[in-house]
Order: sequence, then C-alpha cells, then structure tokens
Amino acid sequence: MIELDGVRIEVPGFAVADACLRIERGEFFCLLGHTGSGKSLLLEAIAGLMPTAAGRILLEGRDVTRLPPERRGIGIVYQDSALFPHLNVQRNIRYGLRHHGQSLAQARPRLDRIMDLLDLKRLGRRSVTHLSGGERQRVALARALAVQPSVLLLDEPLTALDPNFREEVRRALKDLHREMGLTFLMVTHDFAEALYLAGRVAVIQGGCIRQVGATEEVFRHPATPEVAAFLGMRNIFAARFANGSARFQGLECPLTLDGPARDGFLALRPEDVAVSRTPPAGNGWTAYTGRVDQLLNLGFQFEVTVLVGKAVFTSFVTQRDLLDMGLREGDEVSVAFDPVRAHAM
Amino acid sequence: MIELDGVRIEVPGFAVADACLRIERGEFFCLLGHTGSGKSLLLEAIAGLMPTAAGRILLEGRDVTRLPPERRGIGIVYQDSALFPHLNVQRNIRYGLRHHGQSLAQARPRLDRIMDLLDLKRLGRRSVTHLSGGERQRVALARALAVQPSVLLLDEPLTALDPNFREEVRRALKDLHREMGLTFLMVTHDFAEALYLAGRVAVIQGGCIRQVGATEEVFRHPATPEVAAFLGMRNIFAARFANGSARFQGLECPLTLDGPARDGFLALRPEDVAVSRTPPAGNGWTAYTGRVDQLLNLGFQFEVTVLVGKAVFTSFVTQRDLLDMGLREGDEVSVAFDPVRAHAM
Amino acid sequence: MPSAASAPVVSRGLFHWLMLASGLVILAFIVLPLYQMVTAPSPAMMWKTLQDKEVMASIWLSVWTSSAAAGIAFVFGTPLAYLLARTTFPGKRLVESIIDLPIMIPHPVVGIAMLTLAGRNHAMGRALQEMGVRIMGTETGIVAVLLFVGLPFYVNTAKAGFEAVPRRLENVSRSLGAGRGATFVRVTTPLAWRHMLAGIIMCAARAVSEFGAIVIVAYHPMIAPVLMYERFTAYGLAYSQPVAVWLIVVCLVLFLLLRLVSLPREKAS
Amino acid sequence: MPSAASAPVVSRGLFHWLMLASGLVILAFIVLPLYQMVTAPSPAMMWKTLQDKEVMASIWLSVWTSSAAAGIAFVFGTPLAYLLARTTFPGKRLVESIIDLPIMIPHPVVGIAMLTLAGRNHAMGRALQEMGVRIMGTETGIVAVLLFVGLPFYVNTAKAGFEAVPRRLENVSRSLGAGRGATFVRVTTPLAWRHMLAGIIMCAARAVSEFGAIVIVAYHPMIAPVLMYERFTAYGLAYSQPVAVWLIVVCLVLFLLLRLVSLPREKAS
Repeated sequence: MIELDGVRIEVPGFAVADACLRIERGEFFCLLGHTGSGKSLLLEAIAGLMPTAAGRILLEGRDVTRLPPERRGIGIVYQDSALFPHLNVQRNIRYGLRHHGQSLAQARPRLDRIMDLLDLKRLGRRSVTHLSGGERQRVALARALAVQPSVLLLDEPLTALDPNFREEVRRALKDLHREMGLTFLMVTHDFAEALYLAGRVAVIQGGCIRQVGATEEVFRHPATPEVAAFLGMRNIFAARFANGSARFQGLECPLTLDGPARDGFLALRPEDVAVSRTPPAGNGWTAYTGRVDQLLNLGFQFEVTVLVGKAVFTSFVTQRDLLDMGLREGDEVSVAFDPVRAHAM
Repeated sequence: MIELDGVRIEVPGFAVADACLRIERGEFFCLLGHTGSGKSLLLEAIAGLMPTAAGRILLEGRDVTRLPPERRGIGIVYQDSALFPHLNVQRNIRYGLRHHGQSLAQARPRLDRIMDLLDLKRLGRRSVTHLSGGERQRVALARALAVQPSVLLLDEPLTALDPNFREEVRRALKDLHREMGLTFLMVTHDFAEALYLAGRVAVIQGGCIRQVGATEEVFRHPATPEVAAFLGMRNIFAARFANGSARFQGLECPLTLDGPARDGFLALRPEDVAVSRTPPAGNGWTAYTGRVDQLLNLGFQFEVTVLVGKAVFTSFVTQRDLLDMGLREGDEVSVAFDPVRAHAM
Repeated sequence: MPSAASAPVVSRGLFHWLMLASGLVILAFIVLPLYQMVTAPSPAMMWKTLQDKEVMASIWLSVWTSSAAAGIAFVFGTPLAYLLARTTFPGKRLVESIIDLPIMIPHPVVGIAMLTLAGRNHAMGRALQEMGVRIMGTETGIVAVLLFVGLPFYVNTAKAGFEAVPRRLENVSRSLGAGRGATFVRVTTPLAWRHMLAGIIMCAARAVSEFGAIVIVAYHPMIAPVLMYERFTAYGLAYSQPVAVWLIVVCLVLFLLLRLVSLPREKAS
Repeated sequence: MPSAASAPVVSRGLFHWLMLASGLVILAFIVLPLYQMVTAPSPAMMWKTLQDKEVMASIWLSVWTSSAAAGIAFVFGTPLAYLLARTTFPGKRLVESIIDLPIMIPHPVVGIAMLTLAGRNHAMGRALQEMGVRIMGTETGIVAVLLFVGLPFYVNTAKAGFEAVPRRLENVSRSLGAGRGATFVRVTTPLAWRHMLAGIIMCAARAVSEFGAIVIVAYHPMIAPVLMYERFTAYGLAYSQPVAVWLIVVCLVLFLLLRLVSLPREKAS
C-alpha cells in the first residue's frame, strides 16, 4: 500500500504540487504523464531518492518520508535496466540478499520461483553485457523481487525496448503481478501500456495529478480537455450541449445526452474521424464538408488537418489511402464520424 | 546531372558495391534505404568527402572522382543543418561567395531571390543558435544554393525535425526544386517523403542498389521481397501463380494475372489486412480464419499477428478498435483483404 | 525531466560526513602552506623586494621566456593537435604517448637531455653549435626547456578543442568552395579558439613553474624560480618568501585568465 | 552508418603536408633529446652506476616516497573525488580550482610554502614541531611535498572515474538495502577502479619527477633527481646521464603501467 499525503517536490524550475494518492495493496497502478510532467520525480520521492519539500509518504502504513532508500523496502526497475555490469546474472539477482540478512540457502526456494516465473534459469552465470533488452529487464525485475519488497516501482520499464522485447517484458510484468500479489507502481507516457497492464491509473500533468480512476474509465471519459489531449484526442471543441445535440464552432452534432443544457467540451480521437472524397451515406454518421489544410507525415501514416469553417479536424489516414484518394492540400473533402464516438466533457 | 559508374566505397566492415546510377539534370531523385544501407556513404562520395575504391563519379559530364569537395560545385544540406554557430544567418548564407570569386553586389539579386523563396528575409541578422528547426534547415538550404551548385545533396533533411517543421521544410524543398530547376539528390529512410517529393527513387540495401524507377511505380511494384519489406509490406509469401490465382502456404487467393504459371512472391501491406471477429461479407474480399498470435503495441496502434495455418499475417489495428473488439491473444478471428491490394512479384 | 542530476540526498549518514572530513583535510593541506607563505612577509619586505632590480629582472625573464615557449607551442603545436583530432593512423597512440612524455619525465632529466642534445660529441650537437645555437646558460636554452615541459599542455587542450568542432561544419565549408586551409581559418579556429587560448595559458603557466630542468641548463641568466632558490640557499627562508609571493601573484594572474577563458564555454554547454 | 568518423580525405593539399611537417618537428623535439641522452652512456658506465650504492639508495627513496604519497592521495583523495563527482554545492568551482593549484605553482614555491608551514614563527608550525613532525631534511617532508604536487592528478582522475558510474546503479543498490558505504564498496569502486588505479599511477609518476620543491625542503636524504643534480654540478654532464637513464627506466615502467591500465577501458567505450 502506498499513500501520498500532500507530497510536494521541488527541483530548480519545477515542482510537483500537493500530490495525494492512495494505492491499495496488490494493485497494478499506473502513473501516466508526458516527459517533464513530474511522474518520475514522484517515483523517486517514493523510492527515497528525491527529498520532499512537504507532505508524507506512507508505505504499508509506515511513514517513510525521512527514511533513506535502503530502509524503505521498495524495489525499483528503470527503463535502462541498470544492471550491475561487473556482476553476472546470478550475482545481480542475489545482490540484495546480504543486506536483508538472508542466507542464500534461506532465499533459494524464493529465488528459484522468481527465476522460473521470469524464465531466467538458463541465464544464471551469463555476463549481463551480452543480454538482449528483454532479458535485461527480466533480470532487473528478478533482482528487485529477490529482496521481497512491499512495493515494486517501475520507471518506464518498456520504453527503451525494441517492440519485440516489449511484448516479452509486458507479459512478464503481467504474470509477475498475478503470481506475486505485490503492489506495482508503474510510470509511463504510453497509455496503451497502462490499458494492457494497470487496473487504475492517475494522469499527471505539469506536476499536478489531474485524474485518478479505473483505466478504461479514464480512457473513455477523460475529465478535462488536457487529459483528453494526453490520451490521444486531437479534436477538442468547446461546445454547448442542449436538446440532444452539441453545438460547436457553428456546427451541430446529435448526441444522446440527458440533463439540462450546459457548456463543456466535445472531443474526438483522430482515428475516429474519417476523411473521404464523398460523404459516407446512410450509416448514421455525422459529416461536414471542409478543405484539406495540411498533410503531415507521421511515419507510416499521415495526419490530415481539415478546416470546416473555423473548426479544425484532425484525422489519421494511411499512406496507402492517401495515395488512392490522390489527396492534395486545398482539396475539398468530407470529414465524418460516428456520433457515439464523440466524448462530451 | 549525376552519373555513378561502378562506384565502390570501402569502410571497415562494410562496402558499397558497384553503384551505377544516372540522375538527369533538374530531377528530384531520392536514394532510399535503412540506416547502415550505405546511402549516406554514397552521398558523401558524390560530395568528395569519402574516397572511392573504384569507379567514376561524373557531375554534369565532368569526371570529379579525384577532385576535392571544394571544386565539385555541389551543395550539401545535412539532417542537423550544420549551420556555422559563430556566424549570423546572413553571414552563414554568404559564406561561400568569396570562394567563388563573387562580390556581394553581384550576388545580391540571386541571394534576394533565394531568401524570398525560403522566406528568410526577416531573419537576416539573427543568431543561428535561436532558430527553430525549420528555420535552421531553410538557412542551410539558402547557404548551399547561394553558390549556385549544379547539384544539391540532401542528407535526411527532414528526419531530425519536429513534425510541424517537417511540413514547412518539405514544402520549401518542393518550391525550391520547382523554381530553381536544379538537380536534387535526397537520401532518406522514409518512403513517404520520397512519395511526396521525388520523381524517381533508388532503393539501396546492404550497399547494393536494388531497384531504380519512378516513385509510384517502385511503391506499387517492388521488384524483390526485400524491397517490398522495406516499403512497409509485412505479409510476403512465396507463392505459385497459375490460372488466375495465387497459392501460398496451403491458401489460395484469386488474382487477375495473365501469362503462364510461375513462382514468385505475394505481398500485402499490413494496413491493407483487416482483422475482425466475423468475416466481411460480400465485398469481393478474400478472407481466412485464424488465431491471434501476438498483440504488439506500436505507439498509437497495435500490430496484430494472426496465424492462418502456417501463414503469418500482420495487420495494424488502432487502440480503439482493439478495445472495442476486446481482442486477446489466442482469439479466433478473420483476416481479410481486397485481392486488388495484393502484389505479385 | 528535472531529475536526479544534482539531487540532494534524503538523509546524510556517517559515510557522508567521513567524505566531507577527508575532503576538508585535503583542502587544508593545499591551502594552509600557501596561506602561511603569502602572509609571512611583512608589507615593507614585499615593497623592498619589488624594488630589487634582480628580482624584477628574473620575474620579467620568467614571464617572457614562458610566453615565448607558449607562442612556439601555439605555432608548431596547432597543426599537430589538429592532425591528432581529425585523423586516425596506425601508431596514433604511440604519438599521443610521446606528446605526454614531458609530463612524466623527472625535471632534472629534461635538463640533462637538453644539454645532451647540444653536446659536441655527436653530429646533431655539432650542427647546432655551428649554426650558433647554444643551449647552456642562454635564453635560447631556457625557452627550449620551457617549450619541452609546456608542449603537452597546449597540444592536449587544443586537440580537445578541435575534437569538439563537428566535422560536418568543415564538410559544409568545403562544399561551399573553401579549401582545407580556408576552412581551418574560417570555421575551425573561430570555434576552437577558446580551447586554444586555454592551452596557451596552461602551457605558459606550466613553463613559469619549471625549475628542475632550468637549473641544469641555465643557472644564469636567472629566472624567478632559480633566483628564489638562490636566495633560499644564500640567505634563508625569510628572504626567499617575498620572491615566492611575487611569483605566485604572476601565476595567479595567468590562472585567473585561464578560468575566465574556460568559464563561459562550460556555462554554455 | 559506418561513416565519416575517420574518413581519409580525397586529396591531400599543401595544408595537409604543412600539418604533417610541423607535427614531425614537434615529435623530433621531444624524442631526440631523450634518445641522445639514453644512448650517450656506455653499457659499462650504466652497469657501474647500477652498482653505485648511493644511486640505488636514491632511486629506492624516490620510489617509496612517491608510492607513499600516491597511497595517501588515494586514502584522502578518494572521498573528496567522490564528493566532487556526485554533489553540487555553491563554491564547487572554487574547490576544484584549489585542487588544481599545485599544478600551476612554481616548484620551489611549493617547497618554500611547505617549510613556512612547519616554521616556528606561528602557532601551526609550533604545534607540528611539538608533535614531532619535522619537514626540513626528513622523509616526512619529502612525502608531504610529493603529496602536494601529486594530489591533483589523483583527485581529477578518480573524479572522472566516479562521474562515469551511472548514478542509477547506486540508486538500485540502495533500493536493494545497501547503505551509502556498502554501495560505494560493492558498486562504485568495482566500476571505477580502473580510473582510480590510473590516478594513483599518475600521482606517483608526477611525484617521482619532482625536484624543485624537494631541493628546498630536503637536499638530504637524496632522492634520485637531487642526486642527479648533484652529480651534474660536481662531476659534469657525463656522470649525471647514467643516473638520469636509470630514473627514466623507472618512470617508463610507471608510464607503461598507466597505458596498460587505461587502454582496455578506452577500447571498450
């Protein structure tokens, strides 16, 4: 169990303000935020590697705010594994035992189980310098778990990995969490990872925790336009909701909303916005006619910006479709979306 | 005009073998390849910054193989702009004039035109250290063009830019090429850039030029499975073409092909493969039933691998669709594609 | 992320205080002797020393011979430093080791080696003598010795400066029509001058401090460290201290220049 | 991409040959005197010198006092180096400048400062004398001086070594239950020992080469550079050369050790 009670962290030019959070025992919790949002600072404060300017940190109900890291009973796994390069796999994993007053004989059954779970048996005496990215992360996990921490802190554990190894480590994380019943706190900027792994998430932006909740709930109903933008929604409009429809920027869209008229925001993911030469017919979609403002290459697909009056719609279109449509900037097109995909906030 | 005649370049552990290429005056030509394919070595050899082990390099019909870079009449623009940090924008642009025996007075009309085209007028005396990425690349372009090179060499000029600036520089490149009528040779790993900019492309892999041709032609009809893979096709199967259909891995797919039976390859882009719970009905698509083997997070979409017998199909699915389908590994699904999207090689 | 780069620790244990204590011992060990020496002579004594023609002449000799050595190191060392920064060749490590030799060789050995070179019992020495080059007891000899001990400091610093200039800038300059020489003057030098200047100053500072090699090659004319040594042996500690303090003042000026020159660059990076 | 890092140029112009020429001049300037000196004494002379008890005693004294200085630098310098590598604090630059001072100060000034410290005319000197610490003409004095001149070389090299150890490894070690001390012993030292050893060797090499400060503090007992100087003044160049050559052999061994120790690391990086 991790409790943050009004934690404030100050570094030159930035602060994490008044963080309150309660993570239950055995939860897989994700702290989501962009680079520079303060999510890693918070993790380091929980680990005891970053001093707090105010507030209290409790682990399993014990106030650890002033304790050094070695006395907090936490495990930490970094993005780059941070394996000890001068020790082999086995010695890396056993590193912490002596500081917890455990003999190898006592710990062996537990270590065997962890190494089994993480499929590390055959790596035992290998040098850590020749491991693959996925193997490195699994060794780092085993090393952290070997000393029976009450909390496992994961600092972007998947970010630096090749996509192939990412899957391997993600599965290991999921298995470990199920088998060990530990509290996992993971920090990441990738919502898809949270969706796959975490039961609950918190979104942190500019040093403030903006929203806390069940993962799918946060993804489906972001509380603010900022959170929505972070979660990949690009079409966010100030809107007025009334009489079963939303009015925004001079446009109208039917929505099945109850309650009195109110002001809020309407948001759409770019992948839910379709761009085509002719409006899609008879499927209940809302369609507007606009002009292509910009084609932006994003790697293997294009971001297409369409101006409808003053409203700017953003959509993702594959290279292939773009080529087939022969789309050029300035062309007149139809933007369409299924109203059930629109989020009202 | 650039002619490479059997050019060989050797560096420790790698060689570009026997490169032959003819780029016409005024063309926008793209050399496509992955990191480490040798494309930048070739560019540096043309610039005179890398010695050739064999072969000849001709610029505008003149053999420059043994000439130092300063006597080749080329312009070069790097990924990181490589602006002179101790000179302001104006002095960067005018840097080469004195080495071409031109006074500022003579050159001014030309410089004015270039700076107009590149929208650099207002930057004149600014320090180059405070420019945006797009501004930096535009200054680098102006500097290279100021000395009237016969050939402009571009080494991944868009790669290091933010997506926003990328569009700005890409447009500048297109405008410049149209206005100046120079030969542009660009090196890139991004096919989408080539598609937007280049008239013809060459694909280079492992130091060998694999295919040369008009851009859309190469994209639509890659000559070999390797080129197809480079161009983003992931589903490449050894196939036998006969009687208007292709047979591969025990599967069959109708194709409108003439000619006698032959062996070859069938390729599909992952974005052309649809994954769904139920097979799409009545649209002429070919559909197989298989099992989800792996879900791989690629950032804002997932790569879904489906096993149909022994054939492995790869498809891209958005986060959103994945969530709606509730797809899990091991699920039975339908993979479908429009046969006209299948490429026979 | 504004993270752990300089994070203060959460709690400071015994280990921390042990580190601090031994750090302070070392600083005291360096600062105390210098402080005691600088405060030992009375102001009157200092003033008197300043009017001593012999002292002033020796300090002046020290300064100009060191500057000359630094100047020669600049002229001949710059091309070598650039070559080492920009090319690889078999035996490069050996060359770098040779450049470092003068730092490691005992100082009187340097003097003896220099005298050996100018000796009459081999062809090279005779050739030098016929050209009128005399080492023993001449200013030429002093400059040669100071150049020998100062060279590595200039070459290594300038080399680091050249290595910090991106090769691509030079490539672009050449593509714009500037040859190798013009590129060096118009691009490389403006970007590396700070390192080059720092190297010149370090070279001069090292040269000013030399004594062991000089006392063998040229007891006369007397540079400041030799004069200080003579005062010490002839009149005792108290008479050598003021000369030492004045020499330190000169060194300090060099030293401050070095810090000033190297400071802005580090700030920018 | 296997690219321009060490690209040979397409054509070598005048500029290139100028660079090469001045590089060769410099190498010759460093190598020739040493070569002449090393080849000057006859083998018989070298052998006779080796049997000279006084020479051997002085070389041995040089070696052990230098080693002692390097050892002390290791013990006291390591915590300071670690502190400088891992923390930032106001005045850090000043501390770093103080550490560098001994490199810049003229050598006889170092000796004079050391003697001043031990002098009877202030409290500190009297305290030292009452504790039985004598500097003038003792081995204690020699070690103190050699420590003074060698310290910056150890501290700076060890600091660079500590800076190269990722802070995250230390963080992980602490999260695994190891305190600061245990982390230093089990993680930091094993990863930085190569730099620490190189620093010890550089410190020792610098100490062996010192003469100017020693000749002031302790003419007797005679370390090798002082003996060499005495032989030179008493008997002339030819009699000092064999001692110089033997001392160079000792330095060369240190120097080769340094290269061997620093070589694998650079290969790995």
